[in-house]
Amino acid sequence: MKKQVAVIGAGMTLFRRKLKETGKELSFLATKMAMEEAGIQKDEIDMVVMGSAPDAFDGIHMKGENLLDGAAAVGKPYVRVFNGGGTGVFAPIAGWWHVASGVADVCLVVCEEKMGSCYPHPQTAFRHIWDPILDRPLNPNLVWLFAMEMNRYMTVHNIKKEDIALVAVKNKRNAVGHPCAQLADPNITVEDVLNSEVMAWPVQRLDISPPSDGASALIFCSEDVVHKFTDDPIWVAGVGWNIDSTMWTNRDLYFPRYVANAAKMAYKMAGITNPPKEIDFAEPYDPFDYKELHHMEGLLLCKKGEAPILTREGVTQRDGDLPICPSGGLLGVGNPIAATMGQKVCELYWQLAGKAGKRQIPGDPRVGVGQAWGDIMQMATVMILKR
Amino acid sequence: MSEEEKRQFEGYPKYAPGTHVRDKHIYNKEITYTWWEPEVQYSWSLGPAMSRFLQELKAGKIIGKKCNTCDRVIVPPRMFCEYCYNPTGEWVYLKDTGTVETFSISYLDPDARRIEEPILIGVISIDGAAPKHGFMHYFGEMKPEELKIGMRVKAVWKPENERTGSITDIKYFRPLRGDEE
Amino acid sequence: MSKKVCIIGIGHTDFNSMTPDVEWKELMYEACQKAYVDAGINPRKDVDSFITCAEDYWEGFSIFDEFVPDQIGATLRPCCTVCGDGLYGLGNAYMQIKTGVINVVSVEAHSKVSDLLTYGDIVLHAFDPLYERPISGPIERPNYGGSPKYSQDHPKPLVGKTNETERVHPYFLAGLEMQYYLKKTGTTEEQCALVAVKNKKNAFFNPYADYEANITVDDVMKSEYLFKPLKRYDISPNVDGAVCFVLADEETAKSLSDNMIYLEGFGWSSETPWISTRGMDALYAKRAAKMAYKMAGITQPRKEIDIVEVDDRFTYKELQHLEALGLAREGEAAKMLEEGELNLDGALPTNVSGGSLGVGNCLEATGLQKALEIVTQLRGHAGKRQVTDVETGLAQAWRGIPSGSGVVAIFKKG
Amino acid sequence: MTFTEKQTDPTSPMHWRGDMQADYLYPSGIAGDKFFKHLKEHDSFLATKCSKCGKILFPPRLYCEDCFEEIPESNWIEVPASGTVKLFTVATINAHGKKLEEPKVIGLINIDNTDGCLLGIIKTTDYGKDFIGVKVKAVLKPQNEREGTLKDVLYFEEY
Repeated sequence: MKKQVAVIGAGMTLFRRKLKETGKELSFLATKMAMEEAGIQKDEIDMVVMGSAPDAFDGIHMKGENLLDGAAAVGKPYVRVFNGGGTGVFAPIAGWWHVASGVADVCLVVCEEKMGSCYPHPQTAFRHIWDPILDRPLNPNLVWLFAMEMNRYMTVHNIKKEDIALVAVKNKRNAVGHPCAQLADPNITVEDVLNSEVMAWPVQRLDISPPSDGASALIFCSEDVVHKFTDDPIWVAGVGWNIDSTMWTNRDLYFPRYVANAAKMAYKMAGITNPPKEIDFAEPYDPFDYKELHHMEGLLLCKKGEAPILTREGVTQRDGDLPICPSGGLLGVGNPIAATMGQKVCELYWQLAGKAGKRQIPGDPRVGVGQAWGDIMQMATVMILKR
Repeated sequence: MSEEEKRQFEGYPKYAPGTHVRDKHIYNKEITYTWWEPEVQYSWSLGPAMSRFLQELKAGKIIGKKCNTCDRVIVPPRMFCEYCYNPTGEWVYLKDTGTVETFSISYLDPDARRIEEPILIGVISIDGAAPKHGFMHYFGEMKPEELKIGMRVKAVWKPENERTGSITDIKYFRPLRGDEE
Repeated sequence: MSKKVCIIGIGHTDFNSMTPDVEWKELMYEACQKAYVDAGINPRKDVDSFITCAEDYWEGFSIFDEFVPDQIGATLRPCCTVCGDGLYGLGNAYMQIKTGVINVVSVEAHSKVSDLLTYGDIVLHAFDPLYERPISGPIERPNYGGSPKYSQDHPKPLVGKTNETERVHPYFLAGLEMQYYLKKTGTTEEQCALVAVKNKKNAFFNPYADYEANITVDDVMKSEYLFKPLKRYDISPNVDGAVCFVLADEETAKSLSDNMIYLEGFGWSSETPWISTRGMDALYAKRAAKMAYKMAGITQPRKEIDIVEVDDRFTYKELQHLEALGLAREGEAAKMLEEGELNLDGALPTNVSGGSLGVGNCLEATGLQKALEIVTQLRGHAGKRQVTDVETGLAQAWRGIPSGSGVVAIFKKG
Repeated sequence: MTFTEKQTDPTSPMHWRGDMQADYLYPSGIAGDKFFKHLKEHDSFLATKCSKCGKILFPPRLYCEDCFEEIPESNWIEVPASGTVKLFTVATINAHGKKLEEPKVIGLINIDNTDGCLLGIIKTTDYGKDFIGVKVKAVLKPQNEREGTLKDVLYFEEY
């Protein structure tokens, strides 16, 4: 009944604050790259899934419809899914169920984001993510949310900012080998992060990933046809997604319980009982440096409050025991919301296939987990790939 | 992108398509673009729970609603309990005091522009409601360094004739003095 | 592909031109609670996955997905937004169940269009910004680097000076398409008017419909041209409402009910978004139907399908869609309509619920409203408007101006 | 009833005004930039030809949406700023549903020598006329006033 699903190609564009290409053209460039890697033509693709976060960035209502010709979807079944920031991993999950259900043999997943269209700043669109009655009258800034969550997390576990800054340093250095990276920096230090300007304490400039334009693409196929494309497929082992209550002021923010729920769903599907042992590397969502730690704990890769210690000990470095964000993550490569599928899922595929070049994890990684997170600190999406 | 450029990277992604533009390219009209300012205006109807909540704020009171199944007193109030999936029951007046659950000191305005005087902002759990239940608001009458998680605070209301039925009918929360507990 | 997918619960609110007494959350809660009661399940324990079908600008939030879980019972459970018509949600629920990982799925779609003050401008915002949108009228040129600062106390003036007279309503696109359809098939404006007359009459027997009316072809013909040849009564007016469906695999469904309705097939398809190169033959419906018929094993749709609900947000769309679905030959739909074949007691009862013209245009809930009618009919619960001997029904929806995407779902009685 | 209480006092329900206002700057893209820069300097349009299916796409694209092949530099062609009206409608209301001062005739115009169309205003006062098949040409802004957007095309008129 359930078909096994393999990844056969991936692609992504440059990530930059502003790109000249339209959203359609970006989608085309990423899609074309994935199709080249998979060695596939448009008419061999059965269905297309688009992942794109708020319409308010691109400034096009029903932007899924507008983007579809760039995603090779003309004349095809095409649907857009949306989970706020979680879209980057959720779109491939939707792609997975298109294939696993047996409805499609080959499914293309395209994620696109064009945050640079929104003026004066992408933050302007973020103003409208808040509750219009309870929050918007206070003229909030998006960074407040994360600052408040970070503060809670730091206070409950008594974590020092230095330990959190290590994440930004690691990821921006990891991104050096990534051709698409926006903020790669081989020489960045903890002091740089701690001395960068305070935006909303405890969040500082270098704690944050930048808004970006970009697109990424991924091609899934079912076990029935995978032999046509590759002899050494990378399989989807498990997926999970979960949402918490809208009322974020009614819950304790120190631990992302929704991430734990999503992770448990994915681990159960993948037959993983001891995540820290069985998982070789992870790409948790890192729009802010503390989020990587928060999400490691949510993904049950370590105990609550233990992630900063692992980071300090170097366990999460690319050559450590549990490499985290070997791509450079959002902090290093950029954060075009949905298009971060490029770091969170495409990277898993490239690492497992041994194709990651300078970013390749030493050893022989066999199982990787990618995760994204979205909405008002409430949505988690998890995907596990294995060789 | 030329074949040569494509080959410059090891591994995948093999190349990085896209054309970076900067603000100066736009100022100098080196690239063409179209401006648009959409008209997107709303008037959300509020329903019984939010209408009552705002009307009570206008009267200088904070009101919650109780779920009879899980016994939570929910604030901000709603018509249903998201955990039990039942309609909520009676209305409960709450105190205008509470505890700081978390906070931030912001140097940014809503459009990400820098401001000099920081805004003190945080989540306050309201006394009388279920644990950790509250809402976001400003803090005042304190220095940034005095603000701590776990601090006891009290609402400072706008004068009655300036209240409009809005979350901003509370000006901010100030430190609770010892004799007010 | 062994598991079959069943509809185990349906719920909906009344459809009203405005709903000032409830907020969007309460509207959604009502539809969902009714569906869960109908299915006899507890959403907090029994539903494995939740889907909402919504678009941000219809709601007024940059990320509407945030404001969904509580009222549909999805707190701390798998939940997602599908940006499309409610029938897209059904399709994704179907696929989730077919993977075998998930057994019960709730699909919700709603319209709170009365919260929108600038509906026309929001639809216009869906047009391509470079080549299509500028046609509608002047572009305001804000100061570079300037930023709108509007608040509750200082709302932006609703109607700018230039907009008052200049910016064209985006429904002009339907005017163009209607002209194409009339020319191509030889259908007349009077025949299109008859669609409005029929559907608004059907709506009298549908207690939740909001735009029932006793009008004649003459009334429609006398209504003013808004986008010639499209007239005021050719256009479905907007309405608020919510619909929720609960789907399950056959095994679970059997344990809950005897009155089984199967989701036998569905298909969806998109045409190019470029108006400049898109055909106007509703190819999206044609392709979607082909896929759905194949999945449901239907080879002779005209014989095998007993009742249909097609998208009729504009009168000509009902006829165009019937032809695209293969239920009428090109240019034949109007004749079938005149001969009464599309009436409640005809050979192919169409939009018995009143359709969008009679119930109202409920944005992304349009498809689910249509599916709702099919399931009610197949269950035999349609009361005065019950069609006799129905076994197989088809619901179809289009994503509306300016898209070229649509979806078809086929339901069968167990 | 799904709730234990409802609003019964017609003066009690509240409404909350808000918006999703922001300004948008849409770069014309790779193909669009070429098109609009050309339009700034010339009184003609550009189109692109797909090498695979041979279709002449208008407005010009970076890629053919059907074949999904990138369109090479050499396949850009200049086409006249004129065409034939494929479809038209007479719009009488504005986006807020109010009457326009003057009705507007909006045409879908098949641009000469291409397989694509452009939406355009047809300048006329004869609102009863059937424009289908009528040849029209674009009236552009004076060259020094052009900005590189579609608004450089003022309207189409019969010729």
